[in-house]
Amino acid sequence: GPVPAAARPSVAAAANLNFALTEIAAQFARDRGTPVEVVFGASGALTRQIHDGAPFELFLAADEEFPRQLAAAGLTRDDGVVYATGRLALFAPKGSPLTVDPQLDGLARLVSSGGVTRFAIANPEVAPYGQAAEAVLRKRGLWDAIRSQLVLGDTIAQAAQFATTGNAVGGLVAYSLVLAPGFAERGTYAVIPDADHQPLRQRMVLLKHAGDTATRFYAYLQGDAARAILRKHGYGVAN
Amino acid sequence: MADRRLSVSLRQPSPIPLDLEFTCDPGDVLAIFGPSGSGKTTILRSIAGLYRPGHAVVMSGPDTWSNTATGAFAPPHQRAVGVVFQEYALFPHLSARGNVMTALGHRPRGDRRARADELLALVHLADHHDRRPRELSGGERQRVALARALAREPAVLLMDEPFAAVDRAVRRRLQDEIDSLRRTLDIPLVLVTHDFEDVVRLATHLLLLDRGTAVASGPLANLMSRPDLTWLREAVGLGSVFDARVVRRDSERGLLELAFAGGALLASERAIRVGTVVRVRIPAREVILAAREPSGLSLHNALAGTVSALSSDPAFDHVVVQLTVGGVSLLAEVTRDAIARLDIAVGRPLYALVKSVSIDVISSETT
Amino acid sequence: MADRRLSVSLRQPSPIPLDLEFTCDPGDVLAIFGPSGSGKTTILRSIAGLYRPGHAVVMSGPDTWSNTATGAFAPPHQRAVGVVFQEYALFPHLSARGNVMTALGHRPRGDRRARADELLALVHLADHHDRRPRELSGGERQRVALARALAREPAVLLMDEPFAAVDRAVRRRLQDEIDSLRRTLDIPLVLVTHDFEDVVRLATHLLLLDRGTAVASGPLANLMSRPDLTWLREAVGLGSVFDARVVRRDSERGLLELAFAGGALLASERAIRVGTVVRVRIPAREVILAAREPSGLSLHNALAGTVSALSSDPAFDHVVVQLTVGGVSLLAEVTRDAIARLDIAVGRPLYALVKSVSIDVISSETT
Amino acid sequence: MDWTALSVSLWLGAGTIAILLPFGIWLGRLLAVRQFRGKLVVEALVTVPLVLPPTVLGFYLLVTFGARSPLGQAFHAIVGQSLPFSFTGLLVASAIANLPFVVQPIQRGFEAIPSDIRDAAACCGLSPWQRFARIELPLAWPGVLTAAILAFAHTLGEFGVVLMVGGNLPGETRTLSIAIYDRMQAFDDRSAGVMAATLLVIAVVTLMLTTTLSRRAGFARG
Amino acid sequence: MDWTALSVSLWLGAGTIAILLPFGIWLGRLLAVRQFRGKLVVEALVTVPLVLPPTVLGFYLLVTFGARSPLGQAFHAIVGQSLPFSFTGLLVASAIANLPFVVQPIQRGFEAIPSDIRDAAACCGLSPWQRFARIELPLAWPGVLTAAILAFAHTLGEFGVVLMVGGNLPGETRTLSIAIYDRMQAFDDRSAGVMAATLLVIAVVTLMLTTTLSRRAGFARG
Ligand SMILES: Nc1ncnc2c1ncn2[C@@H]1O[C@H](COP(=O)(O)OP(=O)(O)OP(=O)(O)O)[C@@H](O)[C@H]1O
Ligand SMILES: Nc1ncnc2c1ncn2[C@@H]1O[C@H](COP(=O)(O)OP(=O)(O)OP(=O)(O)O)[C@@H](O)[C@H]1O
Ligand SMILES: [Mg+2]
Ligand SMILES: [Mg+2]
Repeated sequence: GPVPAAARPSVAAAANLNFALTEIAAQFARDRGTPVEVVFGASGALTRQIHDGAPFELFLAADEEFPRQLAAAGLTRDDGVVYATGRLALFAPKGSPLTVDPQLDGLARLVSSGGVTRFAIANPEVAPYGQAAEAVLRKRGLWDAIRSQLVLGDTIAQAAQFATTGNAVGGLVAYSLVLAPGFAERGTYAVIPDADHQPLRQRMVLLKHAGDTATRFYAYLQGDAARAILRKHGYGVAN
Repeated sequence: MADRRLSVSLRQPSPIPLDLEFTCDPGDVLAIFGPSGSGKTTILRSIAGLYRPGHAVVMSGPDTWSNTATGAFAPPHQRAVGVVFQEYALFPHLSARGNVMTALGHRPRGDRRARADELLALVHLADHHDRRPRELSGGERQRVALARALAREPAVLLMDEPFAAVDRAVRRRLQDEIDSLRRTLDIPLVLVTHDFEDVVRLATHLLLLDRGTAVASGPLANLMSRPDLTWLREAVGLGSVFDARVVRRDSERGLLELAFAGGALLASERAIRVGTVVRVRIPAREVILAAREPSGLSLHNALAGTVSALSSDPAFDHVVVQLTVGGVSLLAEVTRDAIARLDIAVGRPLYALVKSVSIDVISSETT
Repeated sequence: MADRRLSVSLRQPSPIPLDLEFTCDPGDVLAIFGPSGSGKTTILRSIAGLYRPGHAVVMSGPDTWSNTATGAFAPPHQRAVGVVFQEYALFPHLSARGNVMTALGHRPRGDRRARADELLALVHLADHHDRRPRELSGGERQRVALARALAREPAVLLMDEPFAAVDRAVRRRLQDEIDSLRRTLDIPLVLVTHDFEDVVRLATHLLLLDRGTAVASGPLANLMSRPDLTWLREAVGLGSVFDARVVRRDSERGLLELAFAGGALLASERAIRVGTVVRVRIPAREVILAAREPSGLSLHNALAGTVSALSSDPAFDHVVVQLTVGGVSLLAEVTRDAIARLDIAVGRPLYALVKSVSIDVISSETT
Repeated sequence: MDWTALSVSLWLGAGTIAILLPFGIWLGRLLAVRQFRGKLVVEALVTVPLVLPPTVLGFYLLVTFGARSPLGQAFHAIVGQSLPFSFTGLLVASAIANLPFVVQPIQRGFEAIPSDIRDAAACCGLSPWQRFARIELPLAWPGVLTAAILAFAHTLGEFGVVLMVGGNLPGETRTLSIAIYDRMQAFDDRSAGVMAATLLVIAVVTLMLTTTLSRRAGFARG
Repeated sequence: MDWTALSVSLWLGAGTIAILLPFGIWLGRLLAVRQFRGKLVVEALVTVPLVLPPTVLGFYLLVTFGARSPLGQAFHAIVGQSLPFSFTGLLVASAIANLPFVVQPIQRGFEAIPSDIRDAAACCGLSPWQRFARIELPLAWPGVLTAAILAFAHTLGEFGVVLMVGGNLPGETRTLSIAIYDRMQAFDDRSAGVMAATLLVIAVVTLMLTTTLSRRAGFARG
């Protein structure tokens, strides 16, 4: 069989943390001398895997619901903490007729002129970012008009891909994604005000069998160094 | 006639050596005769366009089917050939009727079924219309293959051992059917067979094949009376074949009176109309030679002739005596001792004694 | 002997009707003879355990292979049978040698290759070891199938038209090989064939089959001289078969002197040791009847006998005369006219005239 | 139970077979019968859609047929509809994703026909087309059936490609697979289970019927 | 380029074939040769793993073999290792997911062997086992080859089941497919492209080699 990894990975994280957490883990390794292995995935899938014995020690979810479920099942040390809040951005790929602004005025104009063919968001049924996007669109009175043009990504990354490939005129995606390396050249964006939707609080929990390194990393994530990195990647962080 | 003649010339040194050339006119039957592995099937496949030898010219009347010199090549389905394959090659997913109907594409759709049933009846399979090949016996399969080849109403009929798997009674009836069909259709027929009866009953011409090379070919009567073809003798048994005309049917005595170039012959009676020209075959080993005309025997035919050739083969202890009876060659196979006792030599006048039952009268007509 | 006797009893009304029963002793050859579709292949398949009729008892010596009454059934691979399949059934992915080696599982691993090559040489395929079936001609395939069946060194040999696709010269040689093998191996051999020569040269016993029913069966000599079997006559041509002993070889005159129960016979010479018991066959249509002993003919044999039976068949214009010559039955086929002319009736003394070359001397021994 | 999604799934399955079988039969037969340079490469390339993760394949298809690509623009200009996020687009994507299941079994089916049967068909005067329809196709049928079964079943279960190219539009590109996945993501295991069970029952019954009918029709080897 | 993931993928592909072929040959032959009640149902059930969306199948497998299930606990008690989130677990899941690709083509392969060849083999005195090894398997080889190719290619590309059951652990359960998917989710199209191309090249070369060697060995019909 294949060579098993020497250092067991211990951290499971929501896919939207891809860039921020990779940087934090590197910083942690430099500061504390112990590496951690981070595995990214859909929060729902990770939750199920933890239920069924996945060997993770720390779980950073994309919302608060999944950690609560694990806590209720008695799999966690405690209820955990909110480590960041996500933010939404309106993104328009290069060459799109959509002009971006925080109040979605450009989008409203485009909708009323019938120029929107497809608009991408994450699936509100399953993804917190999708629910937030729905709330924003409702708030701007665009939901009913745009509903039939929506294409739903399974994850927020997939919704972004619909837009970056130019197959949608634009989309409401995670701010953290828009800040990802190389993303900026693909189009323009505007950050949506936090007040326009329920806060996208992201909670993390230590699992019952968490070891020292995981526990230390959990603490590190609440420290200033980590917060600075999260902030840089477009997350809101409580002071 | 020559407008639908089949002419074939095949040559290649390897992998399957071929070196031969023949023509076959409509109404003629060319039997290809040769040991196992000598290339008989390969010749038929080359005519049908299923095999492409290094050098090949195949013409059906004015149509060029293959010509390696000019590069002309008609694909098999554009050649009007009917083929009985040595190993039948029936369509396993179709019933006997379906197999035959597949070759009836030239007929109007509505007629095909009835015609297929007719052909199956012809090969004595009237009860097996709906059976698939795997539900048929070996001989039954072969007969379906035969019916399928006939169905095509082809310009050339190629048959590769078409009766090998059927019993002798059915075989005789099929031989007769084929013979009369051949006359009606008036097409060239090429027949591969190991069976001498097929040759005698059907063939007008013979091609003797050995390792891909035609060692002898020509009209059957010529070849059958050539005393030098000991190879042929070993393979098929020697005999004389010639034509005769039916002069009288004597039902009371159970005899058939025939006239041939060398005189009269009494054969045992068969239901053949007077005046019909039939083929007569007399096996050499059934001919008795006598110095003078005998009496008090059960036999009827004593033909006066002159010894025209003698041939003996060290591999055999028999001597073949060729007697000319009124221009017709008659062969007799006797022991060396008989040669000595009767003092047989070229030029000696002798009687050839032949039993009526020894005379094979071959006719497709049965009144 | 009876310890390895094959005994078979098969009965079912449908779908393939069967109603027969026979035994075959080691060293004997039972030929099954019957029209196409009469059930011959089905019988062989039942013996091999490949087909299971409604009622079947198959015993090989003391071993019960099938017994529907007790439910006993040995699967095919546990029956020591060698089978030549009518349509060969060669393994397409193996060379000729590989096909034969597959049946040599009972031999030590190291011997198999050499033994396979030996068997291929026996069937005259020494040059074709490495060819796959599709690269062989029809007759070559059939011979591989034969070699494969022999390879098994079975307790029972079943052959379904094993020579149908080979030419007559090879066929004769193969018949001789099989005949001597049969004696050496000393096993029962069941042979399905349409060819009378196979029967004459190989069979000791005959089973005549019609629509699954044994219409006659018994030792060859008995059946061949029964004048009532007109069906057999149509199929194979009638003849007398009996044993004789070689008394002298006269190389100078090219003759072989034989002694049989009815007296002496002169046949044409063959390389057979003096003292050997051979089988003699005389085709009925080659026997001439004479009222008195003739002279000045090329023939040597005039056997004095008495007419013991006469039979004529309305379907044929010939009459079959049975002559008893010193206890042996001799059949002659003559016209009705000859009956009248010679005044032939039961009890009449007559001479049977037979050419030396008309006497088939069958022997597996060739000194 | 999302009946609309079920209907999209079934239409997609049927449509995929309708597109793929003719093409698969053409290509499979070609690979079986003809010898040509590069045949080995074609055989290997046909399996490529299987080697890529479905989502990745979907992404590449999205790029290839997308609004930005010349191919996508040409299609839009001609048909007046874009391929991504439409049922037509799903069909195209599904056909590409299922290609490997179809070509290989059909190729084996045609390869198994003995050459003397082909020869006999030609000598019966059948044109290449008649030969194909009356002799070769019926004899290769078991392979075609396998191809159809695998492609149909796989289309019902396909998810990654469909989601990526289709965009999960209810009634248009949301298949039952996606609906099941969504319910499961939403921790609604009950609905997911019901839908999965429905899908399975429908699939099993369809496959049993197909096999039985196909055998009844006697298409298999005599 | 994630070489570790590539090695996991290749091991997984090889391992899946090693497990599945013997089983598929056994079952495919059984379905081809024997007639029994419920055969039709078995044939249809075999395709079930194909009908479910991979993630859903993966989820059900996770539940079935997971820490909470009696089966998972029993396995853990005996082997001292749990199936999910281990390479062994991946192998089991992959074998189940690939079952449909293997059984159907192999079944067709065995069905295509003429019954008189089987008969002849028995009459040569070959025991059922020898018959199988020397006659039937070589003749059914084209079907087995198709099965192997489809299963291998699909294992390389499989993603949903693997991710769900395996959990993306580097060096143990992260296959190249997952790595590609990860890179793509991270908008790192370049790395994703490089890895996808590597996977394709390896797959195509492997398939070409397999096909060629198999034909050389002359396993196909004479
Ligand atoms: N599967 C089957 N179902 C029904 N009838 C069959 C089946 N197989 C063979 N038969 C019939 O059984 C009869 C006997 O067949 P069998 O093969 O034993 O004949 P055979 O004597 O060997 O003939 P041949 O000399 O033509 O080979 C034939 O009429 C044939 O049509
Ligand atoms: N594919 C092939 N490659 C090489 N040699 C072949 C191939 N097919 C046939 N042969 C050889 O060619 C020769 C002629 O074969 P062909 O089938 O024409 O013989 P045949 O005269 O019909 O024999 P038979 O009477 O046994 O059917 C045989 O020696 C055979 O072994
Ligand atoms: Mg031949
Ligand atoms: Mg038979």
